[in-house]
Amino acid sequence: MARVNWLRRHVRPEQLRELSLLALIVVAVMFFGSMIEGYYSFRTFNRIASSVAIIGVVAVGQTLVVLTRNIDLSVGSIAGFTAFFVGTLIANHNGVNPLLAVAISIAIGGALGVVNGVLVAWGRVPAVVVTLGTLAIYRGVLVDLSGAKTVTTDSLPQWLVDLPRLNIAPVGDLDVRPLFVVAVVIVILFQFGMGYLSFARRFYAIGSNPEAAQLIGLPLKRVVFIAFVVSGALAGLAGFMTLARFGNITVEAGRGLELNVVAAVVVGGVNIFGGSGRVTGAMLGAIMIGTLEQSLFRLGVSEFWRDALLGLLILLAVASDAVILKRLNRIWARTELKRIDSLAERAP
Amino acid sequence: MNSLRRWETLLFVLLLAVVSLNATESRYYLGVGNFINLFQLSIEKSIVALMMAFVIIGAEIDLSVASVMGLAACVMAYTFQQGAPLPLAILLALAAGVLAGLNNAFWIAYVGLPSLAVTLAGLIGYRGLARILVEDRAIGGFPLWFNALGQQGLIGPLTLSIMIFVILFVFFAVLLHASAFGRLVYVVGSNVEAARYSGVRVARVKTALFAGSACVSALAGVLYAARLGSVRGDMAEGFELDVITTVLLGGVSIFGGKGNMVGVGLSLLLILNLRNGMGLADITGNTQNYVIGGLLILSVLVPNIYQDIQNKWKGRER
Amino acid sequence: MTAAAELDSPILDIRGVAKRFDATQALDDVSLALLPGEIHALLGENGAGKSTLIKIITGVHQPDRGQMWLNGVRVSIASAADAQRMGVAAIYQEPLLFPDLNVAENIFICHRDRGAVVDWSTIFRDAEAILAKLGVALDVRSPARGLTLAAQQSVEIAKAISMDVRVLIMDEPTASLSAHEAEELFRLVRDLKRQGVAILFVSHRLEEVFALADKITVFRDGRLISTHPRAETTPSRAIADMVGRQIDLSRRRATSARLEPLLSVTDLGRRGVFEGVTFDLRRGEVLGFAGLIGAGRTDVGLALFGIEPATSGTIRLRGEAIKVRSPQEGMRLGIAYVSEDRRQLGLVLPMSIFANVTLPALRRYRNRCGLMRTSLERRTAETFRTRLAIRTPSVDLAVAKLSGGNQQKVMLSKWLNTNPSILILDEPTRGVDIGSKAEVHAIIAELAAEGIGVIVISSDLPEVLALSDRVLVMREGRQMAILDGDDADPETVMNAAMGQTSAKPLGWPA
Amino acid sequence: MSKLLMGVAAAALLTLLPQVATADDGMATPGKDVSMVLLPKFLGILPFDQAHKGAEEAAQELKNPAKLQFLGPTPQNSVAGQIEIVTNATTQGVKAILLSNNSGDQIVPAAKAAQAKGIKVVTWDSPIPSSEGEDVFVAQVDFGDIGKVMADMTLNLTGPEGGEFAILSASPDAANQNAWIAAMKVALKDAKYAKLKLDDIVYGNDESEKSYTQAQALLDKYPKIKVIMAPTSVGIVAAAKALQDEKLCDKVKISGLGLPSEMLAYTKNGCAPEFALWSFVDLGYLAYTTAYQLATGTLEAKEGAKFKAGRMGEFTITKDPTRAKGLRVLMGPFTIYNKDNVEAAAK
Repeated sequence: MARVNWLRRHVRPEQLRELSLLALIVVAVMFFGSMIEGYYSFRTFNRIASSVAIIGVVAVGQTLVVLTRNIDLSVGSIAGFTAFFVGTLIANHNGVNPLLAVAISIAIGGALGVVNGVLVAWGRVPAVVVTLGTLAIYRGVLVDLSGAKTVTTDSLPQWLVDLPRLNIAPVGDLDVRPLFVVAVVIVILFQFGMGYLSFARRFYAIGSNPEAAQLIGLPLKRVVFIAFVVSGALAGLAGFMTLARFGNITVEAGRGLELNVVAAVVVGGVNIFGGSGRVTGAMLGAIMIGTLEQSLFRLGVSEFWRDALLGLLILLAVASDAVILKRLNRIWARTELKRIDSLAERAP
Repeated sequence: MNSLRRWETLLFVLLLAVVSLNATESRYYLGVGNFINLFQLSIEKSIVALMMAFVIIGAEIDLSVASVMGLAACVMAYTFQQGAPLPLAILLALAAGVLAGLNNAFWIAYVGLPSLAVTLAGLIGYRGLARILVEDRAIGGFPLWFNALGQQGLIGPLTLSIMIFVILFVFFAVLLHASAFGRLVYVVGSNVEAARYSGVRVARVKTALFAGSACVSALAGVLYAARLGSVRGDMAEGFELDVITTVLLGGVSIFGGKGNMVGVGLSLLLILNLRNGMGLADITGNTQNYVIGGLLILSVLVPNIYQDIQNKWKGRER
Repeated sequence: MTAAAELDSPILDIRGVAKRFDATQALDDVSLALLPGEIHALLGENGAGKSTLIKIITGVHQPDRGQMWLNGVRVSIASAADAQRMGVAAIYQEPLLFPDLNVAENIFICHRDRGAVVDWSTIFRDAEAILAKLGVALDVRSPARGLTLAAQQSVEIAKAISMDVRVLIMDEPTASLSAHEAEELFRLVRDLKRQGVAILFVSHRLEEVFALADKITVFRDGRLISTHPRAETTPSRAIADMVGRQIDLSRRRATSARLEPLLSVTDLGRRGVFEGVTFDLRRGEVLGFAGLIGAGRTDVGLALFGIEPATSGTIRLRGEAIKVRSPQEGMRLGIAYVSEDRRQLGLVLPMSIFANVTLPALRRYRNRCGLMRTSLERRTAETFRTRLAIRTPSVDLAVAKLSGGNQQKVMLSKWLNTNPSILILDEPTRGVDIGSKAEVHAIIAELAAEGIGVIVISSDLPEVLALSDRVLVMREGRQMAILDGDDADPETVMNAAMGQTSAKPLGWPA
Repeated sequence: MSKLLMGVAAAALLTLLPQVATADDGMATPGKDVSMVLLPKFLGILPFDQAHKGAEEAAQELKNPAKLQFLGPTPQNSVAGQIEIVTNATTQGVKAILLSNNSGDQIVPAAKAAQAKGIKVVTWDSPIPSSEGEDVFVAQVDFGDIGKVMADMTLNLTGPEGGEFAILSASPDAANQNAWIAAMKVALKDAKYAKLKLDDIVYGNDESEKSYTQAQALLDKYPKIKVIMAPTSVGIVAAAKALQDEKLCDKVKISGLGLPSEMLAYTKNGCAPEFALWSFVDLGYLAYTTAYQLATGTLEAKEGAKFKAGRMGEFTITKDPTRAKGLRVLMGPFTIYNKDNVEAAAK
């Protein structure tokens, strides 16, 4: 009993959820490690880290959107759009300041997010409909405006081409690459932001109980709008990261990213009904997906098992949220009641 | 009721406008051959849209339809390649579709998960299974009769798919509007709790919706394979967008309980003619895609704005 | 806190406020003054305009006409945020908490002046301080999810206090509370009163109102009918003002001859919800279920009908042991349950009257091909339209367009059409105008006379007493008593329902 | 039996040939109104854009008043999109369709329907595998030769001791890619290449991200790999970038088919010392000229027919030796690029 109490006081069910995901990742890594020769290497780490970086950044924005009981399916198109246009811009003006380029990426993404946000918050069009639509529109506009061109590595300045393999802090053979660092910084920033900023707490409030939020006068529409703008802006940043990582950008860049991102968020324990979930969870979800993506093919099985497993993971994640987490919450609440009762008895 | 009828009138007027615009813009538009093509080029999506209307009226959504199409086609191609006779392979494909649908239904109707999440998992997972089966290959070499069924007219210029579509349209229209099942779909879509409190077996209705949706998608997948004469793992990728757009544009409410087959039929005709007209005007599929995406958003936005204006007007009248 | 001199001038002065929704005049020229340190009760039937007034005061709606003065300054409250800034707070029947936020955050959610960064240690300390002041023991770090209703109400009050509230509106705050919890709440309310807060208290429970309020105002049909200090009015007068006439719900005389029990329930229970329910229901009998909201009466009904099956105990129908595991089984056994929540659980509002009427018995209206025989459906609906006097131009009309009373009759038709031998009515006259109420009562009596066993679950004590042959009283998931015919007087029932033996409930019509 | 018949038919054709040739001498008649559709595999990559340029150049020379429609699907919708465009073009009654086929034989029903309406279907870059529904294929180079060159380049890069290599192709349905791979496999049977071992064939679908990760995957999966052969312009740059980012350019080399302008940096830094390509501008020019002449009747799609293609000189229609049936016009050699000539070509 005492131990349960200790657990209850120090760990929330949501954290338990993240811990079990972490355990699952460890198990998966150990499994792959035992099956694949030379799996435990810095190369594997780098590989997973750089594939996680892009998904992770977008997943942070998606977390905000899902917290408010919405969904943003247009992130892949936003990332592609940004990657292509910023790529073209840099190709034409090689002297563009790197920071300016990043800022432009974020601005383009944010602007596209504004469109989503306005339509959802003020147009009262369901997010699935809006973002399924803009998924097609943004990609379509990109293809039309691009004039059938490709951004290629040779047209980019050297700093950008070298960016992905730049080693920020060499620790032995371990490369700490900038893209991964960006993702980690974003996650930490948002983790603290979501925990400590008054405004950010409203995302939780609104997803938790939208009617109440409306009644006590929380700016419901504004918060939903901002969630979409942030999601768009981070997708824009991810677009820049895509440009840096792959160098060659066709009009297809970022296609299908939204599926990975939504999967990461859901697997990471962000409740699809809104209100609960953390940025770190989404990042863990992204790591799980990245690990699968980068490891399965080395087992010698079809790379497409990844998708089948991913579908299964989403199902299990949502089911465990709906069934197990609810039960855990009840157990937690019950012990809480008992504690209050005993307090009340002691102090009549 | 009134506003619904108004929506269909609007669709009809739009359809007339598109048809007359097409007829004046392109002299190739009015012709039997073109009309057959116009249907034939999107016939699989049209078939899937019919059942999607049921799902959305039932206040659910099925994002996995395109992946089920791909899965069914791949199961057929794979088993055929492994030596199964084609009719058997087709049956297995349909069975795979039904299984996929039952899997969706289990999680949605019996575990109570949101259909958006479950069918998103299906969208990813079923596609994965399809690609595991055929990987990066293209499987073809089906018997000639099979390809002919997909490509040539069966009665006059009417292909098998078009005839299946017409039969299904009539069947589904009757099913939705005149049958007990159709009534239950509306009831479940309007107020699922009231349905439960009235002794409606909600889980069964939902199971029927998702199994039906997947079964029809599987059939569409096989027809698609017949039309193309070969099968690839990425077949029909992204079709769900067009299918859902068609249904929503047809006046079916994304919140369930509202909509009818006339609207869906009109919206199908509108989209097909629009696409065809743009194609004939040398506007590429890409531009068509985003016009359709825009239509999807507008089909929900416009009624909302209309309602706002109406409310404001009423407020002033007071 | 408040200087004595200010005590006479109102904090909130409402002058000639009116509001219209479509065809209904929800509020018509209402003037009301709330004084500091005063508890002002608001009475009225459903639809009398109480909630509209509350929504106007809290900035959810804007009045069409009229003025509001706060501390002698004319104000317009354009939004809920405005209301909060002016020190106007509201507590509703259902606490408006955020289940995923912790208790402390819930308390301070409306504070916009606590800075952009949440200082958790301060916020926890402050929350603990406020709760300590209220004498409530709660872990401020735990999320609101899983708190009992009473605990949630405490958080709501703490929230109001934290904002330095000057006007507190309480909309049926005790509806879901046990007697003990309600008493705790009143203690907090009286504390606030002493601190000079003006309190607007809305309740349907006359006994609470007369125990607590300093002034009592009655609304009817959007108009203010009367305002009296408590000492100058009586419960029966207040009721008369509410309904517009003295009502006489004459007691239905129990038919004496009793047949064998139709339904025998022994020690019925559902884990964690209710337990130990034992009763017999005979043919032609009306059995009343009395108790406070949340006492578990509805849950017994749901268990009998199979929506939330019982987990223990036995049910016998005409002597045979049965299990009801789903509504379908319940219906097959001839049990019908008419839900308390017409709009959410009872009717499919956008659909036609006839479609609603035939819904539970859909099978009977199917031809061999599975197609609906709509002409037969219409005929059935027409029969009930005549029989129950449903006022509608056509049975094709959407149910949403009917008035509450007629909707209730459609619900009754729907279930009578399944030819039940046992009819469970949950709050059959909630939100129904007084005329239709009498009609519904007459129908219930008629059905019993036809030999149907009827269970009436109602929070309206006079109604239960008037209708029932016997009354079963529940409290906190337990059966407290079954009172036979003449034994069932208001005092006994209320005592059983509140778990008290001594304190005589206040304010019931003599 | 069929061979014999074909031989007879070919002989018969040969006897007819002089008359055809003299009828209009294979010279284009400029200024005729010939509406045409140029249909690439999909929109958005450079080579197809270059082909478009070449076709426009030819259109100007031939003073064709009808505008050339450059219509293509998006990559993810390539098959259905190509079919739709061919079908719509048929309805519009254009005179010729210039198709770079990405749909395998799935395009056949649509192409046949076009021919039935008298439309000339000229494939370029990538043919219809069964050659049904196709008048003639304008081949950039001999597919058998590409196979040999790919084998040669691989051996050059591994050195005489040989080693493991893998192929990174575009899409599994691209007829040209498959033909080249098949030809390379045939070539590998030669004792000269006995020490080369083909590990795997993977597909990047002409998406640079997919190609990039596929290349990485190859590096992980086959630690002893020495060469990645990517006969696709999208795949080769993506693979080169992956190699560079992995800092493995000294151990593993990239080769294949690529555009000099895109490959310049990698050739110079040694990641991709050697690769090959032909001119897509010329290919577009030749395909256009061929289709124009077929549509105006100055040329017939028959084996042995000769025609003049403007600045590119004279060409002959022959049987396509790389397919069971079908005719082709062979454009001509490709260039092998290395650090000596790549810079000049990139300009």
